[in-house]
Amino acid sequence: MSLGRRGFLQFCLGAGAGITFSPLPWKLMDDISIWSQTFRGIPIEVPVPPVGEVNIEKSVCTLCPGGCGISVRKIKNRAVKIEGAEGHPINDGGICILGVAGLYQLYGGARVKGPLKRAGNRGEGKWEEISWSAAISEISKKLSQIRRNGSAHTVACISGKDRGTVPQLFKRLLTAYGSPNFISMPSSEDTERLGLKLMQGEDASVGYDLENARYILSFGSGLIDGWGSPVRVFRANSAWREEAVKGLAKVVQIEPRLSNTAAKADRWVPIAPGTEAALALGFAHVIIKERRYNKNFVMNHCFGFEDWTDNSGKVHKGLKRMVLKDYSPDVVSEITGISVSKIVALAREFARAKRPLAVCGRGKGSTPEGLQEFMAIYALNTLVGNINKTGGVRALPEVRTTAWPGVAQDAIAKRGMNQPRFDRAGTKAFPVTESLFNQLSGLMNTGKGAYTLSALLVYGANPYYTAHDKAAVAEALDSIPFIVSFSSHMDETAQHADFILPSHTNLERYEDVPTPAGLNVPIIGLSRPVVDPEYDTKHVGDTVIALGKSIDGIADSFVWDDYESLLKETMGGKWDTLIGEGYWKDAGYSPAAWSSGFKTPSGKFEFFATGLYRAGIRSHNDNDYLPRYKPVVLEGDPGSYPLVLIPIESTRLADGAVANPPYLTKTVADTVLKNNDIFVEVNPKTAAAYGLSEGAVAMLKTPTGEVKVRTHMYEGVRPGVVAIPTGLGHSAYDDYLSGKGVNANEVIGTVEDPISGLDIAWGSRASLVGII
Amino acid sequence: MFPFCFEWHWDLGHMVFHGALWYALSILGIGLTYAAIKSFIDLKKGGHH
Amino acid sequence: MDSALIPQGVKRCPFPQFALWIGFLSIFMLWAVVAAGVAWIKGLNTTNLNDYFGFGAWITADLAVIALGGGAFFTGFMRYILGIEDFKHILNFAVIIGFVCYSSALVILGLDVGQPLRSWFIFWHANVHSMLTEVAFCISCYFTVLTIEYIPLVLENRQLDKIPLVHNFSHNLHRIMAVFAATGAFLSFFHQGSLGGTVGVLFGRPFGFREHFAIWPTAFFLFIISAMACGPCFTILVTRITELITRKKLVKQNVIAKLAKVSGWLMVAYLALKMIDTVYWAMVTLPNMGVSVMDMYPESPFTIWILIAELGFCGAIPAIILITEKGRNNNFLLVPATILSCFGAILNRYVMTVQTLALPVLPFDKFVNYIPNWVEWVTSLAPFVYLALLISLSYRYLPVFPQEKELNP
Amino acid sequence: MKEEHKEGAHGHKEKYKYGMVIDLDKCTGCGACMVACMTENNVPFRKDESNKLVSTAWMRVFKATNGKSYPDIDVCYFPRPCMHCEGEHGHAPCVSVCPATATDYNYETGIVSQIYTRCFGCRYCMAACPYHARYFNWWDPVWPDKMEKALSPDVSPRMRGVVEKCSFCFHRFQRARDHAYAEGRREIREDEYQTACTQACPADAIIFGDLNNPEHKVYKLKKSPYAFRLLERLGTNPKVYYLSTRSWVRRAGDNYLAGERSK
Repeated sequence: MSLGRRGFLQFCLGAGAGITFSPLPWKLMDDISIWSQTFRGIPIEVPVPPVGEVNIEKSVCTLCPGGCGISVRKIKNRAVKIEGAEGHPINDGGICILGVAGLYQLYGGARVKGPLKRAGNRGEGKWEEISWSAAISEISKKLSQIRRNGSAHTVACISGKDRGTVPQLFKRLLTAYGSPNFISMPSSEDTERLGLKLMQGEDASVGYDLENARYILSFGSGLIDGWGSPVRVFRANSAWREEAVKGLAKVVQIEPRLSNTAAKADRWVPIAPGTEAALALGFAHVIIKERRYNKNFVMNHCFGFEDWTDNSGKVHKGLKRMVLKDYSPDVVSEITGISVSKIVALAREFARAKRPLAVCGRGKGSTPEGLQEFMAIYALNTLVGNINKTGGVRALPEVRTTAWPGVAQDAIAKRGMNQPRFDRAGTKAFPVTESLFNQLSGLMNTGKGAYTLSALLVYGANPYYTAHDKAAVAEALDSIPFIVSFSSHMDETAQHADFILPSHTNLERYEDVPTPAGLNVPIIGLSRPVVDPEYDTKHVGDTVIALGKSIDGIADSFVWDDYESLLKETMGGKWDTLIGEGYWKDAGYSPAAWSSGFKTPSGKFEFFATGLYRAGIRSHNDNDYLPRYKPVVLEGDPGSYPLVLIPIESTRLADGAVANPPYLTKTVADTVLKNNDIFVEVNPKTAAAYGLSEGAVAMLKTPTGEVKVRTHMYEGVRPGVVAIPTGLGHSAYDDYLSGKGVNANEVIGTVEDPISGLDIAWGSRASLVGII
Repeated sequence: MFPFCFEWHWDLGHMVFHGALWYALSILGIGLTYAAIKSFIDLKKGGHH
Repeated sequence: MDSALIPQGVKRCPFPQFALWIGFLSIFMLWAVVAAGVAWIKGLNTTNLNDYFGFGAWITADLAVIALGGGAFFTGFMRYILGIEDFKHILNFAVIIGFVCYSSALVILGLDVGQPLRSWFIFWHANVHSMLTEVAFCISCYFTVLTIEYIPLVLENRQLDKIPLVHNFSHNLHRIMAVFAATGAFLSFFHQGSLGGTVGVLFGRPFGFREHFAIWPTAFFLFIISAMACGPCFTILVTRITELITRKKLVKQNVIAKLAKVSGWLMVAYLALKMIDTVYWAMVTLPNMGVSVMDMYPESPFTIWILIAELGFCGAIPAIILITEKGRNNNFLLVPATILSCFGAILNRYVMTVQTLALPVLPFDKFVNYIPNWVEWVTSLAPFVYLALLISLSYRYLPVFPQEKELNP
Repeated sequence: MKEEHKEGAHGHKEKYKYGMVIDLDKCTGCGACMVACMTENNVPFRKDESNKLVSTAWMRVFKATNGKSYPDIDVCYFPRPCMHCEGEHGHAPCVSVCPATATDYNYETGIVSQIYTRCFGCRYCMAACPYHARYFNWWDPVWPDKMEKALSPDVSPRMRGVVEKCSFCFHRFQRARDHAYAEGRREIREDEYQTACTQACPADAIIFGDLNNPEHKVYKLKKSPYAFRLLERLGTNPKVYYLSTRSWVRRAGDNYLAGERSK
């Protein structure tokens, strides 16, 4: 056979075409494909989540006090997704970043898996597992002994909040035991409640009718950075944006840094840090001078606007005289760094606007503002007459629930309760304040306290992390010989405890959720167990009842079988609604009329807080009773600390007692956290002045402490200001959380409000020195 | 690549591409087979170049 | 020691010296194998690649070695299809270079994918619209061709050739080599082009995108021509290096000069077309996308100088040397010219991959640079060591250079 | 209009064309959409996610500034899901380049899919996507403690070495379609199929629906004078629209030559 080159070529052409169109190669490869894709049955080693019956369970999120309704998607008994509950009056289907990441609190790391007793030194991390019954009996034995020794009042409780059945149960425990020292962690709500008590005579929270307001003057409130009930405010903000397009709404944000709220506002007013009260009074000056205030309301329903004469015939200064004298736009401009024309223009806009609203509480509202500052900002609402009006402010009463039987106090309890509070709240020093956590460290570390604390119960709070001047707080708390933590997670405080009695997480338990801060209607939510407890934990309410029953002499005050029956009894007729809807809303609520709305002795709204006088605060200066700007004197001299440090509060970093789940940390920009370095924001001008470039490593020094940071240049920060993110720098929990950045509370100290005694430190003096 | 894969949709591109591909592959295969067979035949014949 | 394996009539260095040299090269290869192992076992997190730079050193290396290996197909094309007989004296060598380049490219591609075990999905679930599919098919096919072209040379080893069947097989392959060469050339034109196409079709990336001519972006054609131009340059360069190391003349100057001339004129053509392409891209394509040409060269290292370096220093200068008779016949001009030309090709491939990805497209996105880490460097440079290794072995044991005996009597 | 849509539904054209409208005036940059997406789609997290170049976020919120200095600076957030580009006739930048057909344009829904078990990780699609919407699994996913319990069976977790991206929660579409069919309906209602980010967004800034259906909110919103899309000029034809009343924000959505007028 002879095959020439040409012949061969022809053969190839033909055969190639033939094979191309035959099914042979195709079929062979298909077989290999199928074999390889099902190799070992599954594609590589990745978990295959089991399927199962789908269940949706409704509950209320308690990761923040926002009170949002959630619906949890479950596959059999696994919770796989948290979503916002449709139709819930607070969030209607929306959910915040922390809530949606909530499963990490349940399934993630750092859960305390059962009762623990400290084995090594404090904070060493050595624990001994112990049974619930043994733990309860050991703790109650210890507490009984303290009680027997006549030191019942030296036992304190730090609680994250003071409203709701669980904090009240702790309070009851102390009352029956004989200690007045129930201390709740501070927030701007403390000042606001105090202000309302003085100006309107009511024990109530300020309700802001944000949904209906159309001109929002925010004095540094991080309206969309986590202030109030976050989702609710987001929704209000969206409504404003819709109205703003039509020219019907306007938001003005007064803040030294261009926060998200400032960026989304229609106008950003970059004010000198801490001078908000001066600006508010500057606005008041313009409004009063130009007679733009609501004459009907101010003349007929307010007290202390004009000068007044007391029973002894002494003439007292009214708001009008003080404001007109002390807060002319020139003066205010000098203080705040805002131009006179802008002050005048904004004041006029506010007074002219349909449904104006002034909002206060800096950032998320985790630090209280000064009492007089609150009064100054709140006075703007009064001047335009939006108290108890649509789109205005109102004193929001607590939802009424069935009262508990009275506490059966024995002699020891009575004696203990007669002792002054350790934190001096309600004593002569600070007669109007209920609780002063910030006083603890000063009194304890200097030994100036009326007595020494011998035991501490901590629930829903993480003071070792969240308190200003962290080091001083740690030193103070460490000196308490006996600490019991009820935390579900191994947080910084639990780390320093002697016993940990772990509670169920929010998805494993019942709890009532009181009206969140700032809401405009009274509401109560019900948090429900969505899944069975993952670990050997217990409902904190049951733990407290168990303690109450086993501490000598106080069992009579704890008659309930368990927390669930207590809650059911407390909610009374609302229980069925709570179970059905997940919340109970006071549908009939409407703010009181002006004529009957004020419970002050004068029956009017009081610009001049006579309540302070009655409480025993004596001053010859009438200004001490009026809304006023009194500069907060930050520690440290401007020579060594030329800059001002302010915190950056963001929704993406949970900075309270609930730590940031890794999902959130993942969303944080690399200009906030890079590897384990935290970035502080400075204006490029400031950076240039201190020889710092983008990303430069520097020491941030304040009178409270010093930390290593990196600098991020941001045009949105006022020159001369350094801004530090909060919510980082945990030393407890798991590897996903700890060691990332620094805790801003290490460098922010405390500043005491002269009247309330609350810590009102909105920042600190600071210096920033580059490290080469 | 093939109609029995899911999300398949026919395209003129398939014809052109696969035509050219299998054409080239076939030529290579046939060429090699030819050279191999021919070598055996030559060996049988005892021819040595 | 191994003299029985060495082709007759040529002189080779003593075995110990050779062994030492091979050992030296093997150490580096071993290092590369370790690097590859790290990437394969631990995954691509061991590299500096990231979501912004899905393509990095490896794709640059792939494109570069394929361009440099273009000498094989083009020399074969000229020898078998155009019938320029002179080139048969360098063809064997060009095939070895091509074989190394293409096998390296395949290995590097195997490294570069996240699931190497699924690499064959590219054939199985092939998307015929993807340039990468075309590349994968053509490269694998053409690698087969190169193997077929390399086999006869291996079989010509003195000892192997003694076996009648082997002898016959290599003889028969030789006889029909034109068919393979033609197929190879056909495949090569496509995949060289498709490699340009991979970047040219990215209409989301203004820097890389080029207008289409027929169904291909202009980069398709430019890559073919540039591979045809720089491939022979690399062949010449490696020949000269081999000659330097062996201290022997291995290929006659007229062959080299002819190859250089062809390469030079192709470079001229390439540069002309590339200029037109660049101007059109700058004046029409980019403005339509809302970007100016200077936006494409924002900051170091991607300034306008990189373009000047590619087209001027590494383009025009070698082209001028190669097209002038004096230039290509003077080793002191020829060798630098080939180096510049090869470097130009590598630079072009680097720019087309890395710069394309480095430039942010979203106005609020940021510029990110990328520097390969050791795993990438070692594996990307390994082809050159591998080339030295295979040339050393082939040169010693195979009759690679037909003119060697004549030139070194 | 209504008729046209119906005709389209039975013809060869796409039945649905799902898309999104994101109101940047309302978006607060809170990041809830990012986490909602991660928890819905089994996206893992690592101990250190601060290297954003290897951090997977199907929905990523970009921060843009107007480039001015204090106090004129302004900031806007751009939530960026996958744009599900239609390109010309479904030739999205990524779909046409994928060598293994591991990503596909679904003509029934207009959704660009990603088949994880078919992807072999060449990352060509990532090079093609100007939005950086595609992410590579540089590591095998690890869920600490009991976090594996929180995995949804609706979305398969991805293995190392493959590319993933936003799917417009395609499993939710399937669920809605099955539900509708079970009730004997051919059409899916607007509220039946919503993505996880849309559902979560506390500011209601994300609106999702069928861009071809005049009864869906997105249909009207996309025609707003404030509407724009990202990098429209490249011809990617994305299905995610943005709204902003701020002109600098609209200009930041695309590239423009100096002096050129923006949309």
